[in-house]
Amino acid sequence: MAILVGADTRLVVQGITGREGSFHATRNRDYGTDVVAGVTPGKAGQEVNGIPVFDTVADAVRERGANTAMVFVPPRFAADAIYEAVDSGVGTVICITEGIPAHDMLQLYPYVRARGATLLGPNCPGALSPGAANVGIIPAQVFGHGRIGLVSRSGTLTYQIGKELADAGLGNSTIVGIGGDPIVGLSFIDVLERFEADPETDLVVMVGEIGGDEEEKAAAYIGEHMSTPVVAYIAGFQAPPGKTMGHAGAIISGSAGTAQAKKEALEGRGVRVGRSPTEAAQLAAEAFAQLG
Amino acid sequence: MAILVGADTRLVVQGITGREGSFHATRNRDYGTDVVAGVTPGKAGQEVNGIPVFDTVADAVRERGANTAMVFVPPRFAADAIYEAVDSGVGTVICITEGIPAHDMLQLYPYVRARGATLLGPNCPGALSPGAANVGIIPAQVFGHGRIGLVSRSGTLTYQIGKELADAGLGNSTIVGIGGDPIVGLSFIDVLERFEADPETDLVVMVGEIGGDEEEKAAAYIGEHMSTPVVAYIAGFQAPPGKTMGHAGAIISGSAGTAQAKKEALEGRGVRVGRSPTEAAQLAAEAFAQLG
Amino acid sequence: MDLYEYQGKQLFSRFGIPVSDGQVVDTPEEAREAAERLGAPVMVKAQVLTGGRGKAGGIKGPASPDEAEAHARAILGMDINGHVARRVWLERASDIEREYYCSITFDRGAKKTLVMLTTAGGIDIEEVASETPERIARVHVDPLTGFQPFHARRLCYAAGIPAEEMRQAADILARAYRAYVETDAMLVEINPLIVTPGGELRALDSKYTVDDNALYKHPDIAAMRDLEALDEQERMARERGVTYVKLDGTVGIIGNGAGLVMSTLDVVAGAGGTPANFLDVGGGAQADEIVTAMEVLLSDSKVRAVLFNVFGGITRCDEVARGVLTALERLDVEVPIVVRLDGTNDVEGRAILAEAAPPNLHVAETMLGAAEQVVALAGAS
Amino acid sequence: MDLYEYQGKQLFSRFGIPVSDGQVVDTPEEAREAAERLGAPVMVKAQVLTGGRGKAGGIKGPASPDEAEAHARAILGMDINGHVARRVWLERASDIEREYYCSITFDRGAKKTLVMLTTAGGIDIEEVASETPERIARVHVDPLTGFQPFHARRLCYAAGIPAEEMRQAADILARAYRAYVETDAMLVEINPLIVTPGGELRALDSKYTVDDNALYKHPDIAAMRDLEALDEQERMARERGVTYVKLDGTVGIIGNGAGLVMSTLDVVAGAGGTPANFLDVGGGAQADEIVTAMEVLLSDSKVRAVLFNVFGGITRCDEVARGVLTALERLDVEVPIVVRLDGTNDVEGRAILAEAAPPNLHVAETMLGAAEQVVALAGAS
Repeated sequence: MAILVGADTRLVVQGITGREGSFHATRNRDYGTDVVAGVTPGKAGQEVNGIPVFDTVADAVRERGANTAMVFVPPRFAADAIYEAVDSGVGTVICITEGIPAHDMLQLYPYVRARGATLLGPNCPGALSPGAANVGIIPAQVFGHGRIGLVSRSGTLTYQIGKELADAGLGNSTIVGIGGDPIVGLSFIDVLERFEADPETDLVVMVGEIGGDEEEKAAAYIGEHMSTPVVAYIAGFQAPPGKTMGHAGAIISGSAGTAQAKKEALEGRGVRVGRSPTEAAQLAAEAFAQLG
Repeated sequence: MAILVGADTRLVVQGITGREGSFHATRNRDYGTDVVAGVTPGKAGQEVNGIPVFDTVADAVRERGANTAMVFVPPRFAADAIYEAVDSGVGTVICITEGIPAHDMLQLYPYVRARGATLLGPNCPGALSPGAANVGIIPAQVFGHGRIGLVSRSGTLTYQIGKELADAGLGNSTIVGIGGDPIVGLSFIDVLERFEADPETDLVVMVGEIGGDEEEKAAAYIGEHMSTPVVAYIAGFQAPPGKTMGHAGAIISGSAGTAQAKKEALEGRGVRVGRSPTEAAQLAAEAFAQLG
Repeated sequence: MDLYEYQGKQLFSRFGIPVSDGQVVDTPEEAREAAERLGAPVMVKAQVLTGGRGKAGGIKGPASPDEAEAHARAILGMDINGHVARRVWLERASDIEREYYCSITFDRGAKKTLVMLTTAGGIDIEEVASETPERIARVHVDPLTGFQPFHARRLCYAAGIPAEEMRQAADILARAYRAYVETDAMLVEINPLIVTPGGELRALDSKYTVDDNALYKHPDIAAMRDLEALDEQERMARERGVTYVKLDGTVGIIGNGAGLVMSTLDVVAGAGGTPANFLDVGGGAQADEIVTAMEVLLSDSKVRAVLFNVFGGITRCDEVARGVLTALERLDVEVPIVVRLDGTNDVEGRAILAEAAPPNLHVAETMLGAAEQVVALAGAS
Repeated sequence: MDLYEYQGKQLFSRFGIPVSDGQVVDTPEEAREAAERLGAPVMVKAQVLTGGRGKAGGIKGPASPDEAEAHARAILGMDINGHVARRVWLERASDIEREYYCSITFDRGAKKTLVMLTTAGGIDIEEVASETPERIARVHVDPLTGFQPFHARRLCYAAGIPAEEMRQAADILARAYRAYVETDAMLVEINPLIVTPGGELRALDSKYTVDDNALYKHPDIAAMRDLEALDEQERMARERGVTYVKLDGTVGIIGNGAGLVMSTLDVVAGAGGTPANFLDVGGGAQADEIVTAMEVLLSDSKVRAVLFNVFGGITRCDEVARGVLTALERLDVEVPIVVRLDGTNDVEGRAILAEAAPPNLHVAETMLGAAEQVVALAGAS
């Protein structure tokens, strides 16, 4: 069953008539995802490579039973698109759009939570359950089906790790890119929790990077709540110092947010951390082999 | 156990150092309510007739275990007071203050709901469980302990009906005034639901008045969900036509909102409706007698 | 607080909702000047806080400046459903292709804002609502989201707004919602929202109600209050913070709390009397308000007896008793007064009345008994 | 986008947060004039987007007009932690009784706004945070409630703000929150928030970061962007929408996506190389951006070899391949280039490169292999 997306996903693509929207909607459909509808206001009745287009998400839900939405609209209209999807009863919203103002998300998130919906992203590559469904821009050909869950803040780095795993002969249950924006829907912990509960996931690879304290929090969560083994990779040991966010950032996290600090937090909870994507994949292969 | 307020109520009074706040806090305490604290910013350390005053509700919760708040602050500050109470973890907020802008309440209500708190009012007389606790301005001497639940939109009319019941030899489990503002916390249905579940309530008297369609909705609820018998009284047969709210009001409710329409809706669900408070009390007495 | 059409349209303009160019005047001469300034045929519209102006002859035009002056002369002073037209609004006459309707108000039951839109606007909107309610598109707006573009789209598609008008309609809805929130409105209603032959949408009328409780945030709107339009007693009552509505009977009624006062009217009617008014002194009334209330009530010469029905919660009966006695003294009251006090400090209140015991004051034990007594006194006097 | 102190203070003033009277200038002569106009001893403060100005000698005063001119001359052009001071801010010097600290920013983990306040403000704030964190009062603000007066009271009581300063402190917090929301700020920080001997609270410095993604809503703030302060390559990169940060090594690195580029730096370092830069062309890069990226990167003469590491998702490898070839042609590139392409349209991309096969272009199979190859080439060249 994997997590977030799978065989029961019925996808509506918001912004389907745009260049990227139509390209990736078609690509997701061609992969095998059940892309049941697209939405672009004013274009109801059209088709995009055979996918019917509606004016509103509510219509797509009513006419086509959509239960998952992928948001591909420009950043200024993305918050509205997410509100519309959630208000229309869509349970899972995956927002690919990059460049959404953080205050829009700050305002939006409690609504998503209050309605019991799941939001992945924004500014994320989406989620892929190999062999079942691909929702987003993850290049699916890289990934094979298997029993390793993969979660990452970074898009392209996700693909890199996925490829390294594939090269090491390992496949994935689901690959989830949570996005690196200041306010995102699912966090590392939310996804780890789902992998922990997923019978098709035997091992998790977590891919973090410098900044914030999400990896530190995830380390604590892994230590306290997970029986599924986790292997990690952290990017940014050589990175130039990023935005400091005044003193406030450091005060909030109580952490330097450095790659080294994250690595130590994870290792302190028994999580092995690779020094390169290649090494992380090797560690995963070793851990997977030990599962018997 | 009655509903909303009772022996386990630990009350904090917000605005306790004001004229009305101190009068009614003391009166509630003297009735037997466990008034554990008052709050007036800047007056921590003072006492009001022996009730300790704190700067914040959070302090009152931490120091004195308050679980119910009564709001007596002026209307401009009332929304803030309710936010503060809910944010501080108080489970039940009873807002007596009259004159709060409706948009303040409209904004506030989803927060109360999201936090799982219960709000009674604003612009309501509060709730009284005779013999156990009185929170608000209901003149308790009128009401005796018994097994009849009483719920009303109107303050003084509540007292009138309560007195008529007492004159007819009947006592109350709890008397609840929900207030007549455009946006209130508990509605008729919410209170009816609590009475239905309350083992100490055998009969409910519901007191409505012209305007809106709350009584009509309550009638449908009673017909579909209640086994506890209900008797009603509706005020306003002679009332001058009220504010019409343009055409929108009539369109929303799909009802004339007249006393006659409400009476018919209730009678259509088998609820007997008295033509005066006195008759309503007589009907209640008859119904109560039939319970055996 | 209900606003006049012209005041509502001033707020529409402030929030960018298109309205016709116009001017409010209060003399026929000014009406001519305004029509000249507007430089086109104008409509002349009575400004009254009630519906049915058109049928009552309160809307005339299109008119030339001469005609506008004549129409204004006919309309000014006209009584429309009990409301006297003291001002007229003149605006450029519009060519009307279609009439839509939109409104924003509270849905009390849902505890949310409700926005409605239909292409079947105009004077028959209530008929549309009762006979073909499906023609009225509705969306509830969660305060968590506010009014988002998708709400506007959903309304427009559901109402069947033509594609070429969608942008205008969505814009007007968004602006009306902003007006509603930022002015603490209880109601913003545009009926009709017209479409001109050129395809332009414009608000041809306004119904605008602002929350009295929020007027302190909006001194500019509070200043729109037109106290002169109320009759003498209503104005006096409003100034002292009591709610008074005149009716046609002979039994004056004062009480505390709208529910109890309404119930008192019903019980008086049930006892065979005719209520002269609705008068609510509100919660926590002090002696001063009681005196004002009595003064307002007694300015109606038809009143033959007065029923004072108070059940004290936040109101204290001793205060009320003192107020009644003061009123009797100051106002030289001759009609009989029946007083019924219960609730907070009722024992003290009744003791105060018993001690003073003015000859025309009768203390009743119960509400029903008080009603029967006052009806008898009104009939007998 | 980080704002300079003087820009943050302009926004503070707009939202009614008290600041000292002052002026920004960019020559010593103007500094004298400004000091004269301000008519009191002034502070002369380097305007740079970095901390530690005071220790670096970038803050001088109190100064007379003569001294202000001399200080400005000393400061203008000064290098402070790699940032050149091109402007100075002059403001009336303040008497300081106490130094507080307040800030408003996102708490990513909680997905809420966090407001912090402490009476232990000043330059040692991070020390306070790590050693006595309980001295810093914090409240999370739910977007559902916004910043309410009770939040301000709770912060003030928890921080131990004296009673007589509470109203000012609460007011500044509320205004700072409004500024934060209405300007789409990521951070509003006042440190120190001083108390004068007269008991007045005032913002003596500002740290203000506005969300780049929201600048389209705030053209006035977007116009504050100071492109001249960036060095040549950084400016060129920003204008073309690519992210470039210069480092000290010899291996130029280009990739798509911050995570992958960071990882590439790490892997190059792990292979014994030294990264010359961080350069992210972002998602969906077209051939044009690739050319710009290469141009920016090659303007650094220390670069001896370039690693192109692209994993296509929304980016298409065929576009990247075309961009690389165009860049090689147009820019007359002499250093060796190692290209590694994977993901969307990678087969097409590799085919395009294989067909053109320029002599200094090397195609690698894996990221690790590419890193090892580029390090070898950088060392050898």
